[in-house]
Amino acid sequence: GGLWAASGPAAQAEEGKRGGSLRLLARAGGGTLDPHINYTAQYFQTNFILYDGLVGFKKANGKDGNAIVADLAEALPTVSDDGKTYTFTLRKGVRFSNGQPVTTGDVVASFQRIFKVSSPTAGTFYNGILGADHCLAEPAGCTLAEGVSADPASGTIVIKLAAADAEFLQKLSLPHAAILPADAPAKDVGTDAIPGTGPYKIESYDPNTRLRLVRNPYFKEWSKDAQPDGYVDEINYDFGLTEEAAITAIQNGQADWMFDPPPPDRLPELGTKYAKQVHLNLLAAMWYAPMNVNLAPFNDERVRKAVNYAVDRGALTKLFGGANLATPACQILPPDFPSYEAYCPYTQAPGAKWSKPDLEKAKALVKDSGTAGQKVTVIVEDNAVARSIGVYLQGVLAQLGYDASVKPISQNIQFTYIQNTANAVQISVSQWYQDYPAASNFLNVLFSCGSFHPGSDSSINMSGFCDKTIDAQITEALVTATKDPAKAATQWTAIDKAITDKAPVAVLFTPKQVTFLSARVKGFVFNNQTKWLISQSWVE
Amino acid sequence: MSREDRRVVSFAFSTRPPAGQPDDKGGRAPPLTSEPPPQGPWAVALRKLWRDRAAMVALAVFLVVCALCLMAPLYAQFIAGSDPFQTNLNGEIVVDGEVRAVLEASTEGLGLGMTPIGPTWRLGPYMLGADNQGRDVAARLLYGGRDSLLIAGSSTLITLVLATFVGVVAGYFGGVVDGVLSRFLDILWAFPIYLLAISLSIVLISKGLEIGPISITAGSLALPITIIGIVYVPYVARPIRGHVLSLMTSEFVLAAVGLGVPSARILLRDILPNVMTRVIVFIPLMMALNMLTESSLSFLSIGVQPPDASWGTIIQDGQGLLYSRPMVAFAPGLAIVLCVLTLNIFGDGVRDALDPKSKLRVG
Amino acid sequence: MLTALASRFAQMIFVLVGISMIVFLIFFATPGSDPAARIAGRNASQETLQVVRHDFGLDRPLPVQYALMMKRLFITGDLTSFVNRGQKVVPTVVNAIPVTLSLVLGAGVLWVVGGVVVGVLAAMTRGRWLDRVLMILGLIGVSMPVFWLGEVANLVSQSRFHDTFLFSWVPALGYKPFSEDPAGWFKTLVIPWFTLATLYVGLYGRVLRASLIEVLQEDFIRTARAKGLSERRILLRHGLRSSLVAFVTMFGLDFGALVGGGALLAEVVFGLQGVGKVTYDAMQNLDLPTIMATVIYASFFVVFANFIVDVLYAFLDPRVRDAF
Amino acid sequence: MTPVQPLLRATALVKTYQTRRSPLRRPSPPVVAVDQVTFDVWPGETLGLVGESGCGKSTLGRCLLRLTDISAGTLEFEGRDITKASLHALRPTRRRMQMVFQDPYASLNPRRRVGDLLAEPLRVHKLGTERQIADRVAELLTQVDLRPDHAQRYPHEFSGGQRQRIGIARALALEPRLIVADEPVSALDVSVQAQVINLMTDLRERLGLTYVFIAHDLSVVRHISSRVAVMYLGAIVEIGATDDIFGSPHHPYTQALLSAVPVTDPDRSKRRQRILLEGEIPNPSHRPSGCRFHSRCPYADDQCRAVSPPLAAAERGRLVACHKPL
Amino acid sequence: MPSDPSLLLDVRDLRVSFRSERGLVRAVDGVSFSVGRQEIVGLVGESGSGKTQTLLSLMGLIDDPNAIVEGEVRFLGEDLLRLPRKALQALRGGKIAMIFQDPMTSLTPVHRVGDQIVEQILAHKGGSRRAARDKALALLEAVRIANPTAVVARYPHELSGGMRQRVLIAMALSCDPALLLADEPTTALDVTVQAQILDLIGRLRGDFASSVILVTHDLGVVAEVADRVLVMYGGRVVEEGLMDEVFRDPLHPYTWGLFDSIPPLEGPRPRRLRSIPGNPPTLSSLPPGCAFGPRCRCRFDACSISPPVQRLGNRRFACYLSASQRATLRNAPNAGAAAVEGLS
Ligand SMILES: Nc1ncnc2c1ncn2[C@@H]1O[C@H](COP(=O)(O)OP(=O)(O)OP(=O)(O)O)[C@@H](O)[C@H]1O
Ligand SMILES: Nc1ncnc2c1ncn2[C@@H]1O[C@H](COP(=O)(O)OP(=O)(O)OP(=O)(O)O)[C@@H](O)[C@H]1O
Ligand SMILES: [Mg+2]
Ligand SMILES: [Mg+2]
Repeated sequence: GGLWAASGPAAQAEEGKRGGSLRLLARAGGGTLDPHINYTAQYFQTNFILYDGLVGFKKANGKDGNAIVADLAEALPTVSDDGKTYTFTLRKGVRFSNGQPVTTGDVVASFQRIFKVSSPTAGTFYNGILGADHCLAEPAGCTLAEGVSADPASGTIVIKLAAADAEFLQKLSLPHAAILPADAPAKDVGTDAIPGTGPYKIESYDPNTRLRLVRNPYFKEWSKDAQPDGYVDEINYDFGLTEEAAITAIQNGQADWMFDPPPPDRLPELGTKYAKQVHLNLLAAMWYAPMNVNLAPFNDERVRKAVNYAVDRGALTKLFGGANLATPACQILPPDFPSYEAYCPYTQAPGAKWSKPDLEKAKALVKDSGTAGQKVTVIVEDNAVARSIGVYLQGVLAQLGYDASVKPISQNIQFTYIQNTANAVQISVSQWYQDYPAASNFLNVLFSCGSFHPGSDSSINMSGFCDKTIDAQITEALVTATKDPAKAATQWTAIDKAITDKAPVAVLFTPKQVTFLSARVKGFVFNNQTKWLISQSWVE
Repeated sequence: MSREDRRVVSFAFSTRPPAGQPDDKGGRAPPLTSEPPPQGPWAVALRKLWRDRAAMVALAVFLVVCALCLMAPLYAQFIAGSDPFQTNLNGEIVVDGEVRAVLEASTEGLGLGMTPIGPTWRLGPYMLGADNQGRDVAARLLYGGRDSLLIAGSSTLITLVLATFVGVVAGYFGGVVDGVLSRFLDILWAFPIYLLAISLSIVLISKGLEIGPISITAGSLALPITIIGIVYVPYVARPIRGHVLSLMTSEFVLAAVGLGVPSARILLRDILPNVMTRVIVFIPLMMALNMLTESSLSFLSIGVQPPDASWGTIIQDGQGLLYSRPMVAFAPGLAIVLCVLTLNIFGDGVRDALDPKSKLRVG
Repeated sequence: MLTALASRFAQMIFVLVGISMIVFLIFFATPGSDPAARIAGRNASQETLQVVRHDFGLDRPLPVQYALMMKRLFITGDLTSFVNRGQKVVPTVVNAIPVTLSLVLGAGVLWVVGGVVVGVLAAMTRGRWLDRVLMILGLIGVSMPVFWLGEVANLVSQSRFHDTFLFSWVPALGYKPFSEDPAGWFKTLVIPWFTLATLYVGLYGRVLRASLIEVLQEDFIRTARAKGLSERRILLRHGLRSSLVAFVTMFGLDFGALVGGGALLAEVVFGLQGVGKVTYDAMQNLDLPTIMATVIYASFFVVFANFIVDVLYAFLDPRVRDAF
Repeated sequence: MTPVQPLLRATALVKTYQTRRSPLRRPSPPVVAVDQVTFDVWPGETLGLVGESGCGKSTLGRCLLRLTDISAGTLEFEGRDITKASLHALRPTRRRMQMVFQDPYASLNPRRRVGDLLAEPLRVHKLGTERQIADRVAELLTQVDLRPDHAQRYPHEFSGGQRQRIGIARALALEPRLIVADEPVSALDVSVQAQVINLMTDLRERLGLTYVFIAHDLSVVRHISSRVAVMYLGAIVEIGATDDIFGSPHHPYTQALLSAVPVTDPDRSKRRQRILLEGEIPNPSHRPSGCRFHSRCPYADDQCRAVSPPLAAAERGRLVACHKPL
Repeated sequence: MPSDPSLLLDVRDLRVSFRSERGLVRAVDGVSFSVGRQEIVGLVGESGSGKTQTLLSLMGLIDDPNAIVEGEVRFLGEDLLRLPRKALQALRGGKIAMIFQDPMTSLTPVHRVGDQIVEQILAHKGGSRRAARDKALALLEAVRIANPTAVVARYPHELSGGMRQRVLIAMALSCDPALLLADEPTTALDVTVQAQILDLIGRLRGDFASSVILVTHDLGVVAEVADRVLVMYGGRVVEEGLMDEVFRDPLHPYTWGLFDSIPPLEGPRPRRLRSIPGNPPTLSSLPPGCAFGPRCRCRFDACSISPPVQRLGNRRFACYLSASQRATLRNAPNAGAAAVEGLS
């Protein structure tokens, strides 16, 4: 009910006011500015208004934002029947922020550049392009000669894939496929900005203090859906303040927004005194506890299930800020996501919804497995929420009879640390946020045999879960999707359930995004991809 | 060169312990015939310390705090609202006949966030309120104090043992040994203390420590103890080395050499006992310093690891509740202030009694 | 003088090399510190990982890596961060220095003035209640964890009493460069200054008091009295002037340590992006190049402060001056 | 006349101190604390060693007992060369030569009981069982006019004179032949000083000791010594029988030294022709060229400024380092 | 007794005591003496006998809060002990100056010696810095410092002990004091230098018309320069008289002991010295009666009650012994002392 009140469409109906500036806050800078490389939620958000791909997610509120619209291409591409050839026509008259017009040459160069700079997703999202394997092996000499070709005269670009890919357009909509000037350096530009096509451009950047965006003087709105013009003239993104300090600053009107989630103790205050400035949005994400299926005691499915049964997800939402900020979840796919169908086997009354933990069953399972008394260490990120979840899990494991301990590790390291089998992590707490709205982005990415790389710091399948049957189902669903999306959707639903049943992880809850804006910011648009759409807010 | 002989004598007179009343045998007995029983330097120092009222009060307060914390397992369950290390997210208590959740959900407005119950201010459950996991802050304070005190004490022990060893060896053997050790100390010295502690912590906390037979698992309490113990070694070793150097040129060591006493024996019988006074003076001051360091490291979350808790980690927990339940961070902070304060006052007393000339600095 | 400088310099180099090696080794002993995966980004393919590793020279032998890193840090000066790619670490540290300096200088002025006032007052009223009160207050200041005091100060000035006239002037946390906004610079730093100084006022007051009392027992003070000088003159010109030697020495070392990153806790609590904070962030990220730069900078400062102190010492104490 | 062997023979002894090289200090020239000192100590005699502060008396004393390393020259004790003997090899010799220190406060370890201090040498040299050692300690204490029960006390419970007695007792513990006493009485009050001097005289007679008695007080030296050596800036400038030296000093420095001593007899003090030396002892690291005394010598001439006079025999048993002895 | 106007200083029944844990420590216990114009009075006694405290109390320089100073100190008719602080301050370093035992530590190490002299001149006489500096140079010349212009710019540590003592003396003389208090000015110096300083002090009387109280433990030093001698023991004056008389015929057994303890520099050498047995007293546990009693070889029962001060012409001494007893005991062998000496 009241949950969505603050972000109703009414806000959009108002006429926005141009001018002014925004002061945004984050605890730290987000790393490199290179849109082909940066893979942080923080800079994805700004890169969406700095850069454009051939296609893009619709810059619209809520679920509408999952739609793909033509961006630098005049229209959505024509796709060959076998689903392997995509033909785009480049929009004319678009210029980069340095004044250069966008040409087909830029497009081709940009695709090559993805590989030349070793974009993190080059090998996972764009490896389907013909010739990509070559580029991956030898980035410097990447040409993608067969994969990407352009006709400057007609402005057409043809992309050929090795196999049909139902999610290819979504992948192209991400900032990693942004179109950059052909003369952009073929290496990570780090703190030097690359000109883009969005309504803003980067004026200056120091990862320790500030990222400053100003209007792109060459920007002319070509599609309100794909890249609407921004309202404010400049955006100052300041780094270094703690969350507490940032909240206070926003409350006192000294700043407009903060990237990091507000600290839990400030939430009651935000929910009451500042309710008008707070926006809550469901995220396509999950908090979960990967359990290493190759290490004792979690190599025993009963133990993993026991953990799932024993975890009081209701209590966990309290650690996250209460029932209005998180919803208990048992399954992999988040609510409102493609192929989602409520499913919860790990509760007192198994069914669609989680109600209560079933400690008896859990204890029975552990007893069955005969693993009680073993040592278990929970690896968590070192921040307040994750630490408290870790401590909670440790308590649960102790209740189940294990000799449990928690080990918080610096936030920035934990994510790679828990992936590497060399570190022998038994159980950890992690989160997964969608890259783009497709079931495979959870199920395939996190649980396929292909994403398990023993001994590597990049092995996103943290559980080391590799089930031949399920892997086959995933492959099949991926293929089906290219021909029969509806059927594929049901297949994904089944896979979701199957993986949930195998319990390689304990899904804990689905978080909500709290956006806290200063009183003077108007016009809130929340897009699933970009989160708060900065360009669509104005200041009074 | 000055001849200070006269001064020396008059100085000695003014510091001499009282000679007894002269023997009454005809009033002709020379002084020192019925002296008080022999008074060792330790006894003299102890008596001096005993007479230092401020130091004794401070010691008493500190011991009371220690006792309260160390004996927590004996009585804490009677006044605690929860197990200090077990989350109590769904707990409830009765306050003024009213049942209240330990973690109260906000019901107004958007209904965001949970607020742990605040201090009840009466001897019993949740005297100081709960933390964000619903645990009784008072109980955590008592149990956390155990770790804080343990760390402060043990790391002081490590520092002093290592520093005494290094300082004495460097000072006594001199030459190459001194050169190597001193250079090593120089490096540690120039390493900003927190940076060193943080560097060590980051490695050790994720990996544990394994040197030969010593093996400390990651997350163990022994890690912060070791780290804090190590980083302050130069601060103590340097003055001790200086002290040994000056003792080495003292006449009584020369006298021992002249008597043909072997070096090992001189080191053990003549140098060490004299160094010990300074080492002892360091104890309370180092404990105070280490307690502060522990809290800082824990605050930076590289000290004590959950579920263990120390006052520093409780402050860190409380940091997230600073605006709604400041008591969670306040109480352990005050506990630290109290302990460090009393230790410092007591340390001053010990110094005055044992080694007034050593210019040690607290903090 | 020249040889003295040269040997100091040699000592400094030795210490810096030692420290950089320790940091380097610590880093590579740390699990989960393979920067390649974090540089490459979430869910990067193995090929990408390999390429990144090669690009950053992480597949070379450790001594080579160390030498390269030192070369890029000291000779070419183009060493870049592992985390914020492209961020040159040297300018990063250089940019953070004014923040730390502002914080420490202001606090230093406060605590030196405060320490002198407290120390002199206490020494003058030795044994009386003012002395006791000052000493206890000083000790309490020394006994407070600086981060805790900072948190409390923030709570009071930013939230609880922000709307009262007392603290309504307090700006949001964070640093404002002096060159851009002198008033803002001052306002943002006032509370951090006081917080940091609280710790040291007590310390310096106590040290000064002890040293003054000791000096006041000296023969030359008796001479000064016998000369018929006023008590104030004796205290300030003969007593304080002689005690100042220890005071200045201590100040130099503390100042060096603080500027060299010791103010880390205060910087973290007050959101000041100074050297300490940069270091702390880098440590959290295991950003070796930045850690390397800040730690070397910091130890350089400590060693340098030692040197300055020796020079100052000689300047203040004529007995040492001759040694030059 | 049977040739008696000297107990101790120092030949051209040199001791230089290299001033510590600190990073901030410019290296200063080494201090020659003892410079080419040659003399013998004969069994049973008391050799007094006088000189102004800093002239190297203590350093020479320590060299004689090999408490510091000797830079050059040779040192023979009972005919054996011990110049370079290792500390270990020296240990048996240590039993026969001992030292009494100047500062009765610094020379006793404040943390050990007197009995323990006295027993230490006995234990180290394994001289008897614990019982025997205890008896010997009591005996030693009695020997120096202290009570056996004083063994239980700590040094700080004694007055300066008593401590000096303890120091003497410790030196006696090993029944040495030679005792080097480094200003054993200068830290004491006159009245106590006399007691200790008496004690040392008594012991010498009772135990047949040989003393090297260092002092700066000429009247004390005259009282106790049979021979006197006068030191100036690290070197012996005059050496001879006590009565000869005090009766007719040959070296201008000895003469000035003697004339400077204030005497308690007001008549004599008024009669006396005082020789007031100009200036003060030069810094031993910047010794004047030529005769080391020329900068203060009332009789100095060009020869004195240029050539250093050797310590040469002036008359029987008398050596003087002066170009024109008085 | 009205104070004699020809006297510069008249001290009556001066007492300095310190409150301590062990009761009152009487460091100076009823000391009376006077100093005439241009007179040099020597004050001798062993360590701890109260010499320094006597001097300090004259100038109000005892700053121990536990100290109690009683009695009467008339200086040119004014009672110094009752003088207001300001007036006393003006007097110190002005009419009365003092020099201390240890020249090495008595100068402020961080100021140039010239400035330290100038400071005193300015504090008392005012005037320009330049004039004060000239005066300082003149003073240094007067105390026979070879190169005053160079020396004023030096720091104390650059001067030798003798030079420093000269600087201190120059400083003390800078305001033409009528009375100079010298507390063991030569103890820390070598004999040759001591001779120079004593020579200098002896001249003060003529050159500066000052009186001097010279504190020392060395009878020889007194013999060199003093007109009158006071011998202190255990906080009291045990004997007083003209120097010649006291040295020729000491009256108090303690004074005898002092003389006997010093080995002679001429004449036959005695095999043993006739020393005073026992140790100097601890002030906090003085025996009742005569403080010297326990160490005295002539002690008899009456000594347990404080002896009265006897007068013999100009001389005073505190002892029961009659003239005849003194005559027999003075040179008798250590009669009653044997028992005492061994027991010290
Ligand atoms: N350890 C040392 N290092 C450097 N110089 C030294 C050392 N010990 C003594 N000296 C110097 O050697 C010289 C002789 O010193 P020594 O102590 O032997 O003199 P002394 O005659 O015993 O003097 P005093 O009468 O003061 O005891 C002095 O100039 C002294 O400064
Ligand atoms: N502040 C004090 N508190 C207690 N007792 C003191 C204090 N100052 C001095 N005394 C005592 O007063 C006595 C006299 O001391 P004073 O300094 O006058 O002796 P002195 O004759 O000058 O001796 P010295 O020859 O050693 O200088 C000493 O026994 C000393 O212990
Ligand atoms: Mg000596
Ligand atoms: Mg005195």
